[in-house]
Amino acid sequence: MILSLALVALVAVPLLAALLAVVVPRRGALIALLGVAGIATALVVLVPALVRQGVLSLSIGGWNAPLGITLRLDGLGLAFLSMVATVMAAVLVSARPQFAARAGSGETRSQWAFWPLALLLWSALNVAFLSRDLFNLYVALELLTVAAVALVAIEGKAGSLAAGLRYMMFALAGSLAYLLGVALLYAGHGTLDLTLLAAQGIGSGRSGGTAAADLIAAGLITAGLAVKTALFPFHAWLPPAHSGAPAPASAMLSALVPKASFLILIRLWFEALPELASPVLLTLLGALGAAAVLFGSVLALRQSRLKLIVAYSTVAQIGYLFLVFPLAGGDSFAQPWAAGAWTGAVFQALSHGLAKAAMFLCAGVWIIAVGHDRLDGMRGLATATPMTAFAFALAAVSLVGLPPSGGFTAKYLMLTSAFASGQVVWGAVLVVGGLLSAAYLYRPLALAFAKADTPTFAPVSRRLQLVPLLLALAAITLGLASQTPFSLIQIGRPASAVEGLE
Amino acid sequence: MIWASGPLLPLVALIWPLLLGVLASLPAIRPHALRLLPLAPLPALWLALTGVEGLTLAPNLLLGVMLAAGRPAALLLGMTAALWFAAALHAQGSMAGTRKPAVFSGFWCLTLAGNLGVFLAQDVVTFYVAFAAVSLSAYFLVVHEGTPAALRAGRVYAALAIVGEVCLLAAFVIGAASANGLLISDIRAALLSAPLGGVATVLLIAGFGIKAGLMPLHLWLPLAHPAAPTPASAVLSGAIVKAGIIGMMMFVPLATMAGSVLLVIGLGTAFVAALTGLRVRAPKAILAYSTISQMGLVIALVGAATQADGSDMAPAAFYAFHHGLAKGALFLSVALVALSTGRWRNAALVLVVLVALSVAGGPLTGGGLAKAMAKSGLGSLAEFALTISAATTTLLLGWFVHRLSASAGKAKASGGGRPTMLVVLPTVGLALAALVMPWWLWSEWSTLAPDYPLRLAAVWSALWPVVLGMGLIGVMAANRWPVGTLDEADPLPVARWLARQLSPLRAVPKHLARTRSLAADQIVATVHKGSRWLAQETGAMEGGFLRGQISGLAFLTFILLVAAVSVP
Amino acid sequence: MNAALPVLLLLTSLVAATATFFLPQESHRLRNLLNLGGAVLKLGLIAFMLIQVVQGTIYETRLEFAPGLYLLLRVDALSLLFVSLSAFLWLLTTIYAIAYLGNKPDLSRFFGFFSLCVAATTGIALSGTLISFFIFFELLTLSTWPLVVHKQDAKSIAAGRSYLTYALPASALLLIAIVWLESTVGPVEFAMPADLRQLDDTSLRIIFALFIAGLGAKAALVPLHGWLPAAMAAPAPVSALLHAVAVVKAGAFGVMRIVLDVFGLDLMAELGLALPLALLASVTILWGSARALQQTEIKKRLAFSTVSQVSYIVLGIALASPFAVIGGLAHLVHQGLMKITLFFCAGIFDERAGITRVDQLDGIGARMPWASVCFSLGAIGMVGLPPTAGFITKIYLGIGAVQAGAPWVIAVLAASTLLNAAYFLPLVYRIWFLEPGAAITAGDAPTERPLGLIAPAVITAFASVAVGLLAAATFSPLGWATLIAEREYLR
Amino acid sequence: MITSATIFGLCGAALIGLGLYGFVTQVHLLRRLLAFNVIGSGIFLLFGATAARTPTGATDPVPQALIITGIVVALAATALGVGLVLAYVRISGKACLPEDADTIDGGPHPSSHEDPPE
Repeated sequence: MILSLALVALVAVPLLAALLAVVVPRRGALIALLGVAGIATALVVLVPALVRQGVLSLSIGGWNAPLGITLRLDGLGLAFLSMVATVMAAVLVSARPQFAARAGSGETRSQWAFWPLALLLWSALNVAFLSRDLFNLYVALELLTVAAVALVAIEGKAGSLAAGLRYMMFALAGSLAYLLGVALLYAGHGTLDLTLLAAQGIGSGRSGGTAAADLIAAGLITAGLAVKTALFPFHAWLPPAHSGAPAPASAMLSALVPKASFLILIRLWFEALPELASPVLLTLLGALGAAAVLFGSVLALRQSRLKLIVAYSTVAQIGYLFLVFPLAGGDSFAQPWAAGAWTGAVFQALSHGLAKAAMFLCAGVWIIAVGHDRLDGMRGLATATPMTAFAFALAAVSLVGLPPSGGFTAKYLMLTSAFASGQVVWGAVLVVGGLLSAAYLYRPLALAFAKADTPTFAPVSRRLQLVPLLLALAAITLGLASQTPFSLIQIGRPASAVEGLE
Repeated sequence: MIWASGPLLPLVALIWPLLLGVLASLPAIRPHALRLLPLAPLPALWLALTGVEGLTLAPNLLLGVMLAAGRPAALLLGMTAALWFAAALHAQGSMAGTRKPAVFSGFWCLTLAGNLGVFLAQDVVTFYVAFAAVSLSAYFLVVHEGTPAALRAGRVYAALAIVGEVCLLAAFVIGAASANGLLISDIRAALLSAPLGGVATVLLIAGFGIKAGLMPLHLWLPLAHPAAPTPASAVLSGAIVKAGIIGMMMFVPLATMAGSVLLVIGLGTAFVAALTGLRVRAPKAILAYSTISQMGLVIALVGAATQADGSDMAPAAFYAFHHGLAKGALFLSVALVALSTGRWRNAALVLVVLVALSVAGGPLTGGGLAKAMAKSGLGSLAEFALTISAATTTLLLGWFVHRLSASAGKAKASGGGRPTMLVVLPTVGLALAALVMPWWLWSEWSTLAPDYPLRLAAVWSALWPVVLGMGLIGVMAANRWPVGTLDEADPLPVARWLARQLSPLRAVPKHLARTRSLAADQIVATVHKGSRWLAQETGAMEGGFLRGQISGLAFLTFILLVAAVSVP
Repeated sequence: MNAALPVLLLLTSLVAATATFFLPQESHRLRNLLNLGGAVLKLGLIAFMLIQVVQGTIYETRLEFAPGLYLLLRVDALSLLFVSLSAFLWLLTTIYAIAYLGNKPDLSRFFGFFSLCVAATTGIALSGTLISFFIFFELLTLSTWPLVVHKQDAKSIAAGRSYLTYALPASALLLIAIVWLESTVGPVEFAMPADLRQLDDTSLRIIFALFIAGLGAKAALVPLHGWLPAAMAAPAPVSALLHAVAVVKAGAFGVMRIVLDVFGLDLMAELGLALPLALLASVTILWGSARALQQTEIKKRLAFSTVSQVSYIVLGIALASPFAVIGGLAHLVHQGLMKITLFFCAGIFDERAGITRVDQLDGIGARMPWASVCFSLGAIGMVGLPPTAGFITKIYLGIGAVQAGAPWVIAVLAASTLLNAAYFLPLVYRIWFLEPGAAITAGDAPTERPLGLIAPAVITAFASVAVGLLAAATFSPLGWATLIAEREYLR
Repeated sequence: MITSATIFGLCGAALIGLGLYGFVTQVHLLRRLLAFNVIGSGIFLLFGATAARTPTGATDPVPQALIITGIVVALAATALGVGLVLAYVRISGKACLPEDADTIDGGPHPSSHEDPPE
């Protein structure tokens, strides 16, 4: 009973909080904190249960699939839920000074809208992690897109509105492709539940050949999700959108939003349609990932604004995630190294979330201190805001994949799989990408460390500085204490060797 | 943990000067540091006089120190200690009030310890350490005066000394590796059969040759001797060069070509140096050439002994023993003559002539005895050369006496021209020792009859070359000495020529600097360039991806691609 | 207890580092107490372990990360050699740094990263597996950067950039090598050599080359040495750290681990890898010396000298004969003692008299006698003159070269000695024999005080002579190196 | 035999094609939104057609439920889009994205990259 409640709470608490924040203006920050507390409680209840009982599921109102809505919590979902909760807590705490209504002054639109949108986004994310139904996932993705687009445009300036609109156009195209794919899939198989689809063995000999509709459907869904994940070459919307939003919003957008669609991709290809994943497809996805790594990194090197660097870094980091397909997908899923690659990709997603959020929050701190985020204004920031500089550096360590950090664990696992499976090319991409990210993250860091010509910075509260540091430390800790998350992720992992690499 | 075993005296003899050296650096003692110097060689002198049997071991020091006073080594050890003692006394008088007495004293002690160490060492590491100590610390004695000439001499000295050290180190490691041990006797034996034994032997001869003034490695001697303070010149010429001699005695493999080579080069050095010495004018520089010449003879004797079974180093040691005392006396007398006037000066010059005769091997002198003993072990040709060398030596030392008597005095007007006894006594003492000691030790060291030096044949064979030399002196004097045109600071045209030939090498570092950009730098530069180009291109592409048409087309292509490649 | 000790050893500097970060600039006493206390505590632990390890105890701690990814801390004789060196020099460098930096800005940051560096070095020394080694190796890279750029001026930033430009690609290569190796043979523990024969010869050779390239950047092997001379822009204590305590040493130590513990001397010989490595080391030795000769800045000259000297360690290992290995191992300590002395003194000259160039050294001996004496001792040690530590190394390497049948190495050693003499002895000559130039005017006679500045230099200078004089003693670096070699590699 | 479901499906496909063309070729933001809705309608039509294809011949209720949900979602997205377009037009005076501006008025437009955030 309590477990069901907790499971529902993961979705309901942020949703209700969002509604409450709409109804009760000027108390958004407080309500958001209550939401954080609620989710935290739910997670605390769920973790031991998951460890004890394995996968938890709940059919809401007793309606089973395909008609009812089923929430299903596995280790993978829990890992993402926890990461999102951590990042959201940090973001909401550090958004307070910027978006909390001040006494005596009227509430601006962005101050009013931020809290419900953030909470809505959270709710949508949680649904995406818990749901096993492709249509429910569509709804979650749409909700996510709407909230994210609104957050991008929340400042209401021409640049951010354009970025939001562009984002929306890309995302809508993706949604439609996804929906069309879902419709075709339903037409062919009469169900949209991932587990039931998997049971039909689409693409294997059992289902008696492969229908063209299935192929088109898979293509449509994958393409739709790729656009939403900002996989190269559909990434062009991401940098302006993520860099145009206010820093806390950017943190959410960059760290969390692409993860939802990526997770669905993972579930689709690894759980629902594993037999449809031909080697060429996996290579295609891997190649696009590799291109994203290289392209995003090189473009990040080119930028002269901090938030654009960080945003392009997201493009590159998302590329890493797609290397999981050639490394662990298809036939190789049963191989011993697949577990390493698969877990590595999940670690990459988790640590990227933490580190990227930390980075955007750092950028927020510096924007407060300097007034803008152009690199040439960054001189002397390390002396003025040492904690933030340290946080940025730690986050960079994780993004570059240096030990000891979650990024390193991820990279190590994937690299080992690459070598063990003889797919050295992907290993090279990982290594070169790491070096490139070191190069583009070095620039702001070195500038921050340089002596300031005119060291006049606006003061930034210690709390605002502490939050990104904690997030970055969490990314590091993910690497230091990776044993627990590692085993947690394996819970409910389908049909493959869990023992890891020897 | 055992720190030392066996007789302690050898260890004490080495450590004692070091302790005094440290003592000299204490602030309270610094101004009077010179007074400590005579004390430094006393334990070694005691050791040489009493003799100590057995091996001294200090297993924790260096790579395990082994000391013993072997037979020829003990003779040289005693000479060395006595010479250092006399020079130290002399320094009290001749160097009173000199600059930086503490530094001088400190390095004096260090040099002394090294000089004694080379005679006592039984393992190659201790030997090398001692050799380096005597070799390199002597630098500070050379440059003590701080004049440009002294500094220049010091530079040449240091450069050659370092090269010598490197040669020796290379030879020693080859030897130690071949012998699989550090004992000098083992190494000498092992070099005979080791694959690199020949290379090692050449390196040994070069390394020791530099120290012993073997031509053409002698360049430092004529520069360093005039530049150093007189007591330092005395020990340099009398004792320190013997470090090279003892090295050759102990290391050069027996019964090989090496002995013959040493014999030939040694004899050559003896004559060339004697004649070259005629071309310089400073008394101490002339003495330096004399030393080179005499060392050439000693090396020839060592070579002769090495050529055979090497058991009979006695003639070489005996000759070196006498030369050390006599040459020390000559150097010290340079200061004596300079410091005295009137009859004192004349008396001093007489003493100089006596010692010079001894060095030339005049009959009945100590040098004559040494030469007689030396001749006994040589083949007829070498014996003849040795005999003739007495004539050239006589000529060279005659030139020395001439220059010395012509040199201006430094004595103060008052005092009746009598120099301080601190200068007189050590000089006279050394001179007497040089003349007399060989008589005393004759029976112990020589295989010849005790009365051999007194026989007419012996006297005659010693006398005629000296007379011949004197005749030459007469001829030269009559022609107002048509020699002495060589600048002391530039001992050999060969050196100048060599320097000119090597001068392009000076440009090598500069050339290297120009080619600084190594592969890594190039790679970095190329990467930079490439990445800039890449950034431009990708930037242009990015603009395309933003457009709805292009990305829409890409989108559709992607859908179809996924569908197409999913076909199992 | 035995499992806790390695962790404790690591924590002494890690805790000091973490705590130091949070101290305000003004709390000098607490900061000094923390850092010095940590260093003393670490030395005490090491002294205890030294005795235990002689008796055959091995300390081991295992920290699991993920399957196939775990930290193994293991204290054996070789790790103690390195860790005792770095701990001893850490203490001295801390004392020196406290005096050197005085009340300059950003002290907490400096000492925090300084301790972190030492923690990383300790970790490198104690690492029992390749991946543990890599983790600490990277930690070292990262924690060194803030120290290199500590002055925050353009030159320092450029130096830091150059440092990372070399270090990060190198560590990428290292990671590739590790992963390549481990993906076939499983996790490699130093104490239990894996059977590398599961890989073919060509792969093994490539992996070895990757290892050497990865470690070579830290060990400043030519042509990967470019960062080291640039890094002299950092304050003197950092240079001491880079050159003697941590960074360069970590690279050389890594080469040791790879050659001795991962590949093993036999496999090296079978694959024909020893000769190329020895050649590389020789080229580095000569190139470093030749480049040092051209430098007019003291610290740059010292930096190139390090390039040359550290390769002695690699050379010794590559030659693989008993004496050479022992010489290489001992030189790890010897070079540290001598080079840190030189950098201490160069720092004093710079800080107290504003002397940075060679020609400004004229006559400084009379004014700064202690620093000059120490500098001279360090210099003659570097040349390899007896009875200093450098001499012992040269003897051992030379004998080892003949044993290994590579007598050409003797020529390399000889040439290097001559070059060393050519670029060090003129400095000594200037210090003692030339008249003071305009750089030091009579009015502001430079002082070598406070004691914290000069005492560490004196201690290391005399230590460098003492370890040469007492080389045959059991606990001398040479004695310890002999113990390691006999126990582990030359059975 | 052409059933009603087939006709529905073909119509849906036609709508999707039409909308897709508009979505890709049009740069005016409102037109794109409209194209989005056309595609959406096409998909819903197609989806509805699948309801008839159950083996038993009875109408499958699931697609209908999904279509209704989808329409609501599309409506919400459209509403947000229209709001954003309005706000954008009000501020910038243009109804197309900066990178597409030259396809309408031919002039170069500063890339959005360089816009300061504040």
